[in-house]
Amino acid sequence: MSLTDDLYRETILDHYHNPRNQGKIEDASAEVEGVNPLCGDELTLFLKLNDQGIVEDIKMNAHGCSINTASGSMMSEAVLGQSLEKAREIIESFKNMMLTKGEELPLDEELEDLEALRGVKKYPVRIKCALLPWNTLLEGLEAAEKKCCQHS
Amino acid sequence: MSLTDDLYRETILDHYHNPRNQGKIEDASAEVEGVNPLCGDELTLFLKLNDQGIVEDIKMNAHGCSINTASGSMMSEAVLGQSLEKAREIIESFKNMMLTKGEELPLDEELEDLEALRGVKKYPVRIKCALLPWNTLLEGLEAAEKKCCQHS
Amino acid sequence: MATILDKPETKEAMSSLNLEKIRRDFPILRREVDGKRLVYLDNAATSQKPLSVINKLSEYYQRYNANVHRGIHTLSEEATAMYEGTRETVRRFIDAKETCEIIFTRGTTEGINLVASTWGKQNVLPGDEIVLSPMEHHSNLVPWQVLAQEREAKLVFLELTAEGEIDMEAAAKLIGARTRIVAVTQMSNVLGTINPIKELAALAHKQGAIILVDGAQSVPHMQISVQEMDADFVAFSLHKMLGPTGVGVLWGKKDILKAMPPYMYGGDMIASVSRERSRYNELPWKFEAGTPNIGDVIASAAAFEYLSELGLENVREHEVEITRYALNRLREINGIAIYGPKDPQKRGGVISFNMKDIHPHDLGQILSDAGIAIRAGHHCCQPLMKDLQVMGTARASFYIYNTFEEVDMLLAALREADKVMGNVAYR
Amino acid sequence: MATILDKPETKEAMSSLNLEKIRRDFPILRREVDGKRLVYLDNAATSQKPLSVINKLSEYYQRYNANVHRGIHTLSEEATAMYEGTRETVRRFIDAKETCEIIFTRGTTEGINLVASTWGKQNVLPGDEIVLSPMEHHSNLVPWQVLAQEREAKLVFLELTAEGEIDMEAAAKLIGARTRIVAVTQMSNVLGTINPIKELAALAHKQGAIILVDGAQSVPHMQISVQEMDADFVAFSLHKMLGPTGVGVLWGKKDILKAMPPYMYGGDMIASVSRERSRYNELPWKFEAGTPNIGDVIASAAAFEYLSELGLENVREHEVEITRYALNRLREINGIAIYGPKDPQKRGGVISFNMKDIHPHDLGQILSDAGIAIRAGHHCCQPLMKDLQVMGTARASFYIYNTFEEVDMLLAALREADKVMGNVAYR
Ligand SMILES: Cc1ncc(COP(=O)(O)O)c(C=O)c1O
Ligand SMILES: Cc1ncc(COP(=O)(O)O)c(C=O)c1O
Repeated sequence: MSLTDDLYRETILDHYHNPRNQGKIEDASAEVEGVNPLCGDELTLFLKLNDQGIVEDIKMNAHGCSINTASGSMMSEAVLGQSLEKAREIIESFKNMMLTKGEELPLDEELEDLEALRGVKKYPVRIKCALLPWNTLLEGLEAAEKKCCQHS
Repeated sequence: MSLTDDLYRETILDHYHNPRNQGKIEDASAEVEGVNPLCGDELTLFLKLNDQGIVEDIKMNAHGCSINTASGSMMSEAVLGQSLEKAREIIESFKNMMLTKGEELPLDEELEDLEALRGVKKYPVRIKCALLPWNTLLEGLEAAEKKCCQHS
Repeated sequence: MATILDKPETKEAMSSLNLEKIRRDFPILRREVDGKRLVYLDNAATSQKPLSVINKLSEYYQRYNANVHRGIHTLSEEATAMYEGTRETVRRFIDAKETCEIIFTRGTTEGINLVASTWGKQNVLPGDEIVLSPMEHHSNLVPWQVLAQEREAKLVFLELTAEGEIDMEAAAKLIGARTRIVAVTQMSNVLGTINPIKELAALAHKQGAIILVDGAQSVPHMQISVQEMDADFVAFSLHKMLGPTGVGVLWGKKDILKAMPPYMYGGDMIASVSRERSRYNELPWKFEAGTPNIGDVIASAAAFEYLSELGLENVREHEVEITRYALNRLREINGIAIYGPKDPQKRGGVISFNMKDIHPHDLGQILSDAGIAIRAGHHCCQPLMKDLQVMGTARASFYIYNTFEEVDMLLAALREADKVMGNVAYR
Repeated sequence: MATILDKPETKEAMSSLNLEKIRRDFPILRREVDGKRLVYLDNAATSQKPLSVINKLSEYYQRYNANVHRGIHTLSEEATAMYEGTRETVRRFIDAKETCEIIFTRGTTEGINLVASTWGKQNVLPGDEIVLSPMEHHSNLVPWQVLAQEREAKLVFLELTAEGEIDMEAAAKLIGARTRIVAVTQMSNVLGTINPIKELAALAHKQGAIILVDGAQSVPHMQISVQEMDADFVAFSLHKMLGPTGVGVLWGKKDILKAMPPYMYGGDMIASVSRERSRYNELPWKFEAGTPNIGDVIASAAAFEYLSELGLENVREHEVEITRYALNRLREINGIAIYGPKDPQKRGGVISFNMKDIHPHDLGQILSDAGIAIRAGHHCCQPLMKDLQVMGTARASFYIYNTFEEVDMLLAALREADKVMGNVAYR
């Protein structure tokens, strides 16, 4: 069961069983939904940006598989407190890790947890599970940014 | 070239090169068109029945292959002067010959010429060529009969 | 039961089929996945193919590949004879009256779309009702949604009992004077439920409506007679019944097919064409535009023959028994939810389940690592998932080559999954 | 020329292809028909298949057959990777920008019907014009006839020169402000004519219209770049280019495809489904409802690879040379009528002809008895037959495995036919 062990490493299972930042934000700057057409998994993401464009709060409402849930949980930790710009950078490096074939660049040290998801690459179908929260976040950031701009 | 020889026996070639009863009937009891969807061959058939329901005249306008032309030519000879009923019988026995598999019943002596077309059975696609005039005749007889009935 | 469980060898003897012999006919079953023997339990998605089908395909391309119908040369005549011969094989298999009622499609989905967009557009008017069951596959739902929107017609859904069977009392009321068509699956690809087509057909016909049967899951697994069940259309896919991918059959009653406009336009479906106008060909070719999937249709004949030789009643019996065994064993697991009828006689060899808290995707993945192929997700039945209040299910589905031992392996792997996921459902 | 004619061995040396090696890859070419070696000259109808394609198909069914996209188990992942991988192979082959522009169909006919009934219904309004050439195959004519009737639009036909080429001066006038789409074949399956797509595309685009290219005869035989030719849609069939029957490709520009409604509805083409409403999937899957023809799509990759390895420019060169030789030899026959451009550089390897007074059916039959497969009839181009004032033609069409010697055999058989039919055309 080496592959399975790989995939369900401790980190993933930890985030899966105790997902961080679950819930809702009442006065969110953006609320977006994501759906994985292949399996029907859904996700609602709430974002709150402050005036400086910092991700002040992020919450999720997800019923997904372990990969999906853990990926979302890790993501929320990674971007909480980051600037819009930095958040987009993180998304970029994560998506890079999941989608590039061939040479493998390690993630920055502060994103170490996310390394656990690298094993998912062996299972092409499930890459979509891992990416769903991140693609939803991209949409959310855009929506939130628009809203902030309208405010100012 | 045995198969070819078979198929293009003298009788067929004779009818092909000198098709009988070609032309038009001005005061026809029925005029019908037949088409072979596979090859586009077309045929116009003219029929004249007399009061007793005898095929008094039959003419054809065809541009078909040798099988088609010869089959029509032989057909015209076979039904000319026959009663409606007898004509239908002849059609029936000819179609039987062309379509039944297995045991082969010889045709009546007076239809001997038509035996030449038996060889076509080896070429399933061309059975349609041989049958086109006959199916058109069936339609023609029906139309002519209707017209005669309306007269009386 | 216990003694039987202890001796896997004897269990196979319970089958109406000679499994050992059958398995030798399926080369893929000898495959290993990551060093484990393949256990293929995803038959409702697609079945595996016997050598006779694979060889027939290969033989076609090596011996007599040619385009059909219009060719006068030997290869084309041979290919045409085999292609049209398969139509007769299908006719016999489903007990249709005439070969001209057999239309070759790409699969069930195309068959249903064909009906919705030809018969449907001609016959469904504003205010009319289209009756579906809540367990329909997207392929027998979405085409009707679109037709209903275009025609301002209404979709009416039948009701299900707690065990996932159609509530026939409610059906007698829901199928009414405005009903134009009842479109329903003969066997659910999620619940396994076998629906009473004959009774539904009677209800439909009483109202002057017609009935379309989605036979994707039933035709591969049980003897059907389109005349017996008195259906108007039946659609199914060859790839789910030992045949190659890319072929399906739509059977329809001749009079109805005759009155329908064509579906696609092009070569082979015409009688004559001028610049401005065309006359269409006779049945069944009117509905087969363009070069058909000749090789796969011809190879399909071997699939029909394989099943006929086994005997559909034996196939069905084997599946009832393996399903009975699997249901019993699965029920041993704590915290498992199994959907559909409890009685294996009332269902096909499709078992959907959830092990509490473990997402079906995770189950599917862990089982795959053990060499066991099941399906996980919504099975193209999202509305039914909503009714069941789940995101998806795990689904094991059986066919003629599955053994009782493989059920045991499934069970062992499910327990392992439970451990891997850190769950405590099973003790 | 005479010396070359005397030594058939040396003629093959003229080819840009290693014919001997190629012929070994096609098992069917070793077949005998009634004791005579098969001479297959019906390639425009369908091509023969190399072992690499047949084996890939067989390997798929023996090693990793599974339904694609939604499966989580190993087989399904392998099948999905190969299926989607083929999309990339196609993209490269036709020089498309993105794989999402590649839609797998059953063939050219389905591709064109798809466009006519989605893009067409959305964009063609009463009074609009659909421009076609008079040499279109029924598959690129009848769908537009039906659309025109439904939409009260008008069909406009381009004009042909005496040699069967599109009159571009007339075209510049016929393609006008009301033109919504120009649908035209890149290579005629009767005349062989290669049409100037790029120029026609420019005329269409100038008027705000789009252009659909029927690539059924061109894509198998010459290098194309959808970007170079600036088309909006290109449809073609794999069975005419070494691939299995039952697969085709519709390529379309992404922005146009995105704006189109789906074609068929069902599994795989949806994003989410509720009882009343559905959201559709992204490109290209939006247009691939139901289980696709997985095996044949995967095997098609081998066909693309085979052609790429030969090099499309070598394929084309071989066909130009064998066509040149065949045209010269056919012209030796008294009373022969050959249709289409005289210059082999301006046409594909398709030669339609009539030997005076001998019906093409009779020719086809007699040739078949000599082991030679040609096609006879209207070739699904009835309007063109009318223009040519013939009931049909005999047609020989070449591909990568045809030799100059086979042309000689054709000639000999034609002379024999002349004798059999008691005709005196040739002395
Ligand atoms: C020019 C042309 N267009 C379209 C088609 C139709 O292709 P298919 O029958 O594969 O759909 C053909 C082949 O018959 C053709 O030659
Ligand atoms: C009940 C049912 N209907 C329809 C389909 C669709 O069949 P296909 O994908 O072969 O068109 C399936 C299979 O996926 C099915 O299980």
